[in-house]
Amino acid sequence: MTRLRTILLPPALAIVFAALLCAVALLISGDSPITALRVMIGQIGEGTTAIDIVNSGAIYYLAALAVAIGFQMKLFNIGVEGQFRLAACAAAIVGGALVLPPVLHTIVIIVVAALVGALWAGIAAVLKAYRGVSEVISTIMLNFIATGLIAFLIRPDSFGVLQGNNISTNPIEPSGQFPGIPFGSSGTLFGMVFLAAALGLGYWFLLNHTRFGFELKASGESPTAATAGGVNARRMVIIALVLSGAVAGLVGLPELLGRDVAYTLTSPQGYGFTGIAVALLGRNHPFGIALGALLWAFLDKSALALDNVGVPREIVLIMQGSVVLSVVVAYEIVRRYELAAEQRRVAAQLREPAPAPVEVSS
Amino acid sequence: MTTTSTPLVAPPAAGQTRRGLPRWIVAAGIVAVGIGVLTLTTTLTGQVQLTSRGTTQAAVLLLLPILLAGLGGLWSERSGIINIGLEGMMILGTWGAAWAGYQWGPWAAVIGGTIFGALGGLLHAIATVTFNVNHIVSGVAITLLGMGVTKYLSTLLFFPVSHNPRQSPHVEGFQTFSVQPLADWLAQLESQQRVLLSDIAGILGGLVSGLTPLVIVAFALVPISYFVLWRTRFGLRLRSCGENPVAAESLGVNVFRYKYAAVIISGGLAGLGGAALTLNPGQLGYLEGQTGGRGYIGLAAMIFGNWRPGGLLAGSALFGYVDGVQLRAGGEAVHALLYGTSILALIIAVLWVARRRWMPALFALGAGAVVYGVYMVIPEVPREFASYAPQLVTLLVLAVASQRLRPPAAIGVEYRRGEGD
Amino acid sequence: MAGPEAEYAVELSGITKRFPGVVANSDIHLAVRRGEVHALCGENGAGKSTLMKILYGMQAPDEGTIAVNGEPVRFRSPADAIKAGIGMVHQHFMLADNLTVAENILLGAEAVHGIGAAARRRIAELARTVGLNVAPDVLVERLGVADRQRVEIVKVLYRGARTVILDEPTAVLVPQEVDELFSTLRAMRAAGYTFIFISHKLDEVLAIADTITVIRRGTSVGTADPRSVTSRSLAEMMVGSELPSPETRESTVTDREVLRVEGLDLAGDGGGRPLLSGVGLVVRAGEVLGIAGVEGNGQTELVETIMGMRRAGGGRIVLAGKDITRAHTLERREAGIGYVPEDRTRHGLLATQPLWANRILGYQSRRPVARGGFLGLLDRAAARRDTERIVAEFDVRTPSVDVPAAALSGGNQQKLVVGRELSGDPVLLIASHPTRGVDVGAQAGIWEELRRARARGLAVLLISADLDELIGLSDSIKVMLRGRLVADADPATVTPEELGAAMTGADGQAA
Amino acid sequence: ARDTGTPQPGAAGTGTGCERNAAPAVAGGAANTAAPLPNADASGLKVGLAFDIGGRGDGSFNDSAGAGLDRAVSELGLPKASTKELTAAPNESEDAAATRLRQLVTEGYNPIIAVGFKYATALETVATESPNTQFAIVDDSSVDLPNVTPLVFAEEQGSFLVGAAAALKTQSCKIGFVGGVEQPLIQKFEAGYIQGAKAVAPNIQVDVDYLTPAGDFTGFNDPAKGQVVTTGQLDGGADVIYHAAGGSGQGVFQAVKAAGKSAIGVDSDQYNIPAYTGVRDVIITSMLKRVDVAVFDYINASAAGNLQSLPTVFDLKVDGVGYATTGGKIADITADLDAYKAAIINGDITVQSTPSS
Ligand SMILES: Nc1ncnc2c1ncn2[C@@H]1O[C@H](COP(=O)(O)OP(=O)(O)OP(=O)(O)O)[C@@H](O)[C@H]1O
Ligand SMILES: Nc1ncnc2c1ncn2[C@@H]1O[C@H](COP(=O)(O)OP(=O)(O)OP(=O)(O)O)[C@@H](O)[C@H]1O
Ligand SMILES: [Mg+2]
Ligand SMILES: [Mg+2]
Repeated sequence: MTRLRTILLPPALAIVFAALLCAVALLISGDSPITALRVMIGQIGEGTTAIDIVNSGAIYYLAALAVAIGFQMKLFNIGVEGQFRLAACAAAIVGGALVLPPVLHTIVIIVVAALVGALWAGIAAVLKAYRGVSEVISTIMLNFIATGLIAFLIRPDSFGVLQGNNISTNPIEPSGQFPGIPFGSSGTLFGMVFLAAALGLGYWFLLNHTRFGFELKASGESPTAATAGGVNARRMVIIALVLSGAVAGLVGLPELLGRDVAYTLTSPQGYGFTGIAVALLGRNHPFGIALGALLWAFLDKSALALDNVGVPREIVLIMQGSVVLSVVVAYEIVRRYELAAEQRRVAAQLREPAPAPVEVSS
Repeated sequence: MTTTSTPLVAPPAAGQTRRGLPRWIVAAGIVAVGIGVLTLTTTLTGQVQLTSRGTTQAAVLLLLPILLAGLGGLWSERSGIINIGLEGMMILGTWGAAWAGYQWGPWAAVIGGTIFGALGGLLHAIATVTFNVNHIVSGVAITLLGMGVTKYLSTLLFFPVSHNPRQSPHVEGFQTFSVQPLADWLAQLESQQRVLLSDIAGILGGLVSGLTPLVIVAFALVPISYFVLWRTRFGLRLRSCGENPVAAESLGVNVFRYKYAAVIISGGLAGLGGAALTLNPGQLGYLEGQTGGRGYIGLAAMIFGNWRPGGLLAGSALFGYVDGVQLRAGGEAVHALLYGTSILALIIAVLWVARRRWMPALFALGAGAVVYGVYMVIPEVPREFASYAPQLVTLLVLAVASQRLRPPAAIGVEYRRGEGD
Repeated sequence: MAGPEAEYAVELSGITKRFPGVVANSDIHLAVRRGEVHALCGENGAGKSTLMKILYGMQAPDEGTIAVNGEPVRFRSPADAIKAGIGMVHQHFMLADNLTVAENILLGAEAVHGIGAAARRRIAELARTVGLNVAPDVLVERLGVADRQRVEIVKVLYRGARTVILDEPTAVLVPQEVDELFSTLRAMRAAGYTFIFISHKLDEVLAIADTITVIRRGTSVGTADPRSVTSRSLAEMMVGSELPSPETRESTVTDREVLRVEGLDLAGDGGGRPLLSGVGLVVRAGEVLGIAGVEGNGQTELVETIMGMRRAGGGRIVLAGKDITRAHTLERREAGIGYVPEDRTRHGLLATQPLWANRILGYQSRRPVARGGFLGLLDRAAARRDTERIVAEFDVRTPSVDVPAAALSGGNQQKLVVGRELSGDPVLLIASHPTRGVDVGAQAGIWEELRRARARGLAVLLISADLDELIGLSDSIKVMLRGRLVADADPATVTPEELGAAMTGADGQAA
Repeated sequence: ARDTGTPQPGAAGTGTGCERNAAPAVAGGAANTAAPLPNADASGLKVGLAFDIGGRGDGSFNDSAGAGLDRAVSELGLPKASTKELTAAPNESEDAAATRLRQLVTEGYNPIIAVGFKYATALETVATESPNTQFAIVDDSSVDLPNVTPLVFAEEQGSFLVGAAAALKTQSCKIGFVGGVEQPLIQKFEAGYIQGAKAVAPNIQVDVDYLTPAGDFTGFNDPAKGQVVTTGQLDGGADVIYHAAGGSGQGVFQAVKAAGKSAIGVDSDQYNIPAYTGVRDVIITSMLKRVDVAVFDYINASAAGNLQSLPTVFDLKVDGVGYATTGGKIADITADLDAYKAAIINGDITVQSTPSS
């Protein structure tokens, strides 16, 4: 029971705190926090919002998983952003060019995306393992370079097609798409939501029940102890980053295969950074990340609903930032509180029998 | 007791220092090699923009925010606190600078930017030092908050004046000035078209003309940071918190206070970097999104520089320079830089050989050959890649030079008072 | 530092300190006379370090009072304690590797003599008194343990401390160094300094102390006079059991070679002096081969090279007839090498992981804790069961196998590591300082297990700074100096002093 | 370096090297534009506007769209309360755009105007779902549905005219173009500008630079880069710089001002933008993209129930694009420019919409 409280209390406190903060900001700018809250809750029942939240949540979930895999080894993969965009672009190009039977087509696209993501992360991995280049720098740089590479790939004289004022890759035929579950006017749930959930399950299993997961955590916790225990640190760095990149490669697919069908200039960006925040919010735990991803998606969609009623939607950014910060602060406060309680408990226990110190002298 | 004996080697002199040249000679050597390579490249490829005064000036302009953000990172990380929130603090700085600058002029902007950045730093300190929040979590959160708060405040305060929620009203910048008569003399020398001499004159000329007080302040902050961090009691204590906070605490250092100070200064410097973005020539004030990831680049430059002010300067200069070249002269100049990079790789390979480190030497040589191959095969670097030449070059230099980086020992480690052993 | 001449330099009374789940100190009394060496004895986890941290202002007591020179004081931080003339040399070095010797000393005491020339003069002066012979600009990471110990003492003296706490200062020193330290202490005692001295080596305690206070399970059980107690009775006071001895009984050495090392070379970092050159040795089944050497002479590197954690520059390592020179660490472990590292927290344990997860470390590919297969499945239930076995067999004191390793006291952590490394029938055990910092009771347990395994035919390569242990357990001893094996010694005849002399190269061999 | 930034002899002389063609002689001189539809009564309409990133106040096409709406309010009797404006967020996904449009549909807005080609896909989805609602989309013509009206512009025609202006004004026979992001829309500006300049002075040099490649939208928000690129062009001898770089344009203006040369603004009459007051004396003209005209005309046509009357492209003929004369810096050449304008309208000159290289 205490355990449950320790886990659930902090996020609850944090959300309340963040909400209060935003309420103050809203009052200052002359808006009603009550309206804001009502609109935010109310949006779930409107239009396709509920489904959109789950869909976006799945995307954030994948991004956060990618980040979390690196984090397990204390590797900070800032490059999820570049990895996912490049992978989505490459997958769209390949998917649009191929003519294959249904399921196979989809699988090929998914594999291409994972491979490209892994490859892009692999550059950082090799530089880290063999040249000692910090993955923080290399992935930041690779994000930029990926943007250049994508621009090059979708130039109309490379693989791009002019679509009015936009540039797009060739659309993927229905055989390559990942069918979703239509909910009529409430929207269509991406089929890849289930793939994301399955990956989460796989991540959990890998981490807790396999040698690989053990070695990953061990290297993250203490590289020296892991080495002494026969873990090949260099290999782990490479595998962890490459695996992280492969998962990152999938981040763009739910939208690509479930809705957009092609990669365009205006394809969304920024999921990599959201992934970092969500992974941290979910404490790198597969279940925690899922909650974090949904919360994040909910807040994101709230921006639309708030804008619709004229409440400044910057509130959502402030809310996201303060939720991330206050969740962790709340965990710390609860931890300290329980520590103190424990100490009081021990003290109380000990006061009762009052052990008499033995007097020995020689 | 029997003794099997192998002759004994002479005992090592206790505490012999690592052999090697003084740091400043190494630095001077690096600068000399850099200029040499550039001159050679300019001469052989005819890309005059590589060493023109305008390019240096552009480099200075572009490196300024990066340098300041990097200095911010340096202060914070030297005290053991990772600061991935530099971007957020920088955003706060751009806003604060515009807000103060709009009302009271450029110096107020400098102060306003610094204060706003420092507020971000304070938040980071509260989270990481007082509440032991994971440093990266806090940094990410602060970046989000920075974006949210500035948007909110802009709508609230700038919109009524500028009629644009994403932009401040016009903020007056500093007047630029040149160091005379040096600047004119160098300009004249540059125009004489003499190999080497004109190139050096071009590079130096850019450093002494078109200056603003902010440039002077930023460059001065490099030696000042070095002096304060490495030569004063405050700096010693601050660094000790990043190396071994428990030891520092056991010697009566108030670790909390120093970490707080460091992170607040860090935020202030990042904020100053933001102010540079608002005040630099070419800016009219605050513009949403104008930091464009420069905080992260600053962090990278600091790591590139091995957590030292000189190295950081080198990292941001490299970045600013290549960015300046690509923006001013485009794909052809970047193409010429490829040539320069392959020469550099060759030099690095020779250095490794001299140290009898065969693997890195081979690697450098290989990398050099690949780059040279690319140079020969393509006539011009496509614009898509030329735009990211600074990032490519940074990555390449790191991969080839493969420095052994040494972060502060206790960086990122949670620290709780009285829990050490 | 003239104060009113009270009888007691420091006096702690009724100190109580609780940690979550443990009471580290409960109503402790300690009175230290001015100008004496006051020893504090007690088994692992008895609460000695905690008490000292309280005296030094690093932790606040839950209850109790402290008086310095008869004046009641309240320390909020070490700064307060330092002001009151108290200094502490910690059990674990409190040095920043990446700062220079001078910076480490000056840190926090910049006000004393500034940070310029005056400070350097003072450091040089103090360095002479404690025999510290290194340039002040050297990074601390380049110093050996003995010098680090000296830097720690200089740090304390530089601050003008008159009462100095020494928490297990001798754990890493060889006898000669201990003697040097003791003569320094005696000289300083004569000059009016007061010392509180903590050690698990009772003969040392008897040799240096003027008064002994014994702590058991967090309470002070009394004081003893070193002139009238024996180490045996002192040990009984501490743990209520007999003092163990590391004596080996009859030899079990066979002629079956288990480990053969030939001409092992290891280059130094950045092309410096080689760390190992031409090291060759043989360990047979049932044999304990001891390696004696002052720390920093290559023992660590030798062990890590044999374990595959460092890549040998030349030479051969053969395990039971199989060349393993190029094998990875895990392959070596799978071939039957057990490894008790010298630093359990760095190399032996995952601090925040539960005990059962720590059982898996190094065995992640083998039964009983792993099922293997393509996915490399682990068997958590089996790991838990086997950890429970170790806890029972090796008397690891822990509430359960689910607590994180960090929650165990040092001695219990060590027992867990030894138990783990003796699981799965290894053919060779490499044990570095297997009982370092472990109290007498636990020490006896570990020795007993080593002997039993040896009797079953285990080959043991033993590295230890505790020469009694080395002599007592080994069947033969080799001395290591500057990366070479320079001498052989017969444990039946050699004395710790002779061995110590050979280790420092002071037996006429050295240049 | 061996180049000091000052134009070198031989490269381009001061005016002398620039041979200029005479302006085309067109009957009627100034162009005769199409007759506008008479104002209809829009009091019964509920108009929704979905802005692109930046929204109102961006000093660019969002603002311009807003101005069109405002004009409809004041001239067509459209009640202010019957209008609604929503704004896109940076980097948002398609479903956000769709949700925004749906919100407007749900609340009964009809017609709904989406500003920016990024709405294309979302609009296609929502317009299919709601066949009874009328939609218009600015800058895109790829959605082919009966209830969607494209509002696209001949940016290349307007750019042609300012290119001609630049060629007429240059002293060094070298001019510059600074694009924010290298994407098709901005390339239209480039293409027209170059063609216009060459029409006036066939041997003119045009220095073309983009701040970032396609997909990296920071190029529209990075004045620092705009300044550096422009300074580079000015150092290379260019003396009239045309930008299509959004917010980065302020860097362009600053650089031009520091060098005492001339600049050409884009989209709206940037001479009049409050934030640019300090630099406006270098802005000789701006290429006008009359999103306001398109939006107003669209609302007017909707009110009149006569959407067929709208042009397929808002070009010079319908005053959908043009150039600004505020500040009087090009008063001396307006006759020439109008001649070119007439020639384009007549079809004597066809302007390319993609750069030839
Ligand atoms: N920071 C802490 N948090 C929780 N428990 C602690 C802490 N410090 C000490 N303890 C507990 O207090 C008890 C006393 O520890 P202490 O370090 O004082 O023992 P010790 O006598 O120094 O042992 P050793 O001889 O092994 O050094 C132990 O049970 C230990 O687990
Ligand atoms: N944060 C903590 N939480 C729980 N226990 C702790 C913590 N920090 C220290 N301890 C405990 O405090 C005790 C004292 O630590 P210390 O490292 O001094 O152990 P020790 O028994 O003295 O070991 P050694 O003799 O090897 O130094 C240990 O038992 C350790 O487990
Ligand atoms: Mg150019
Ligand atoms: Mg202790």
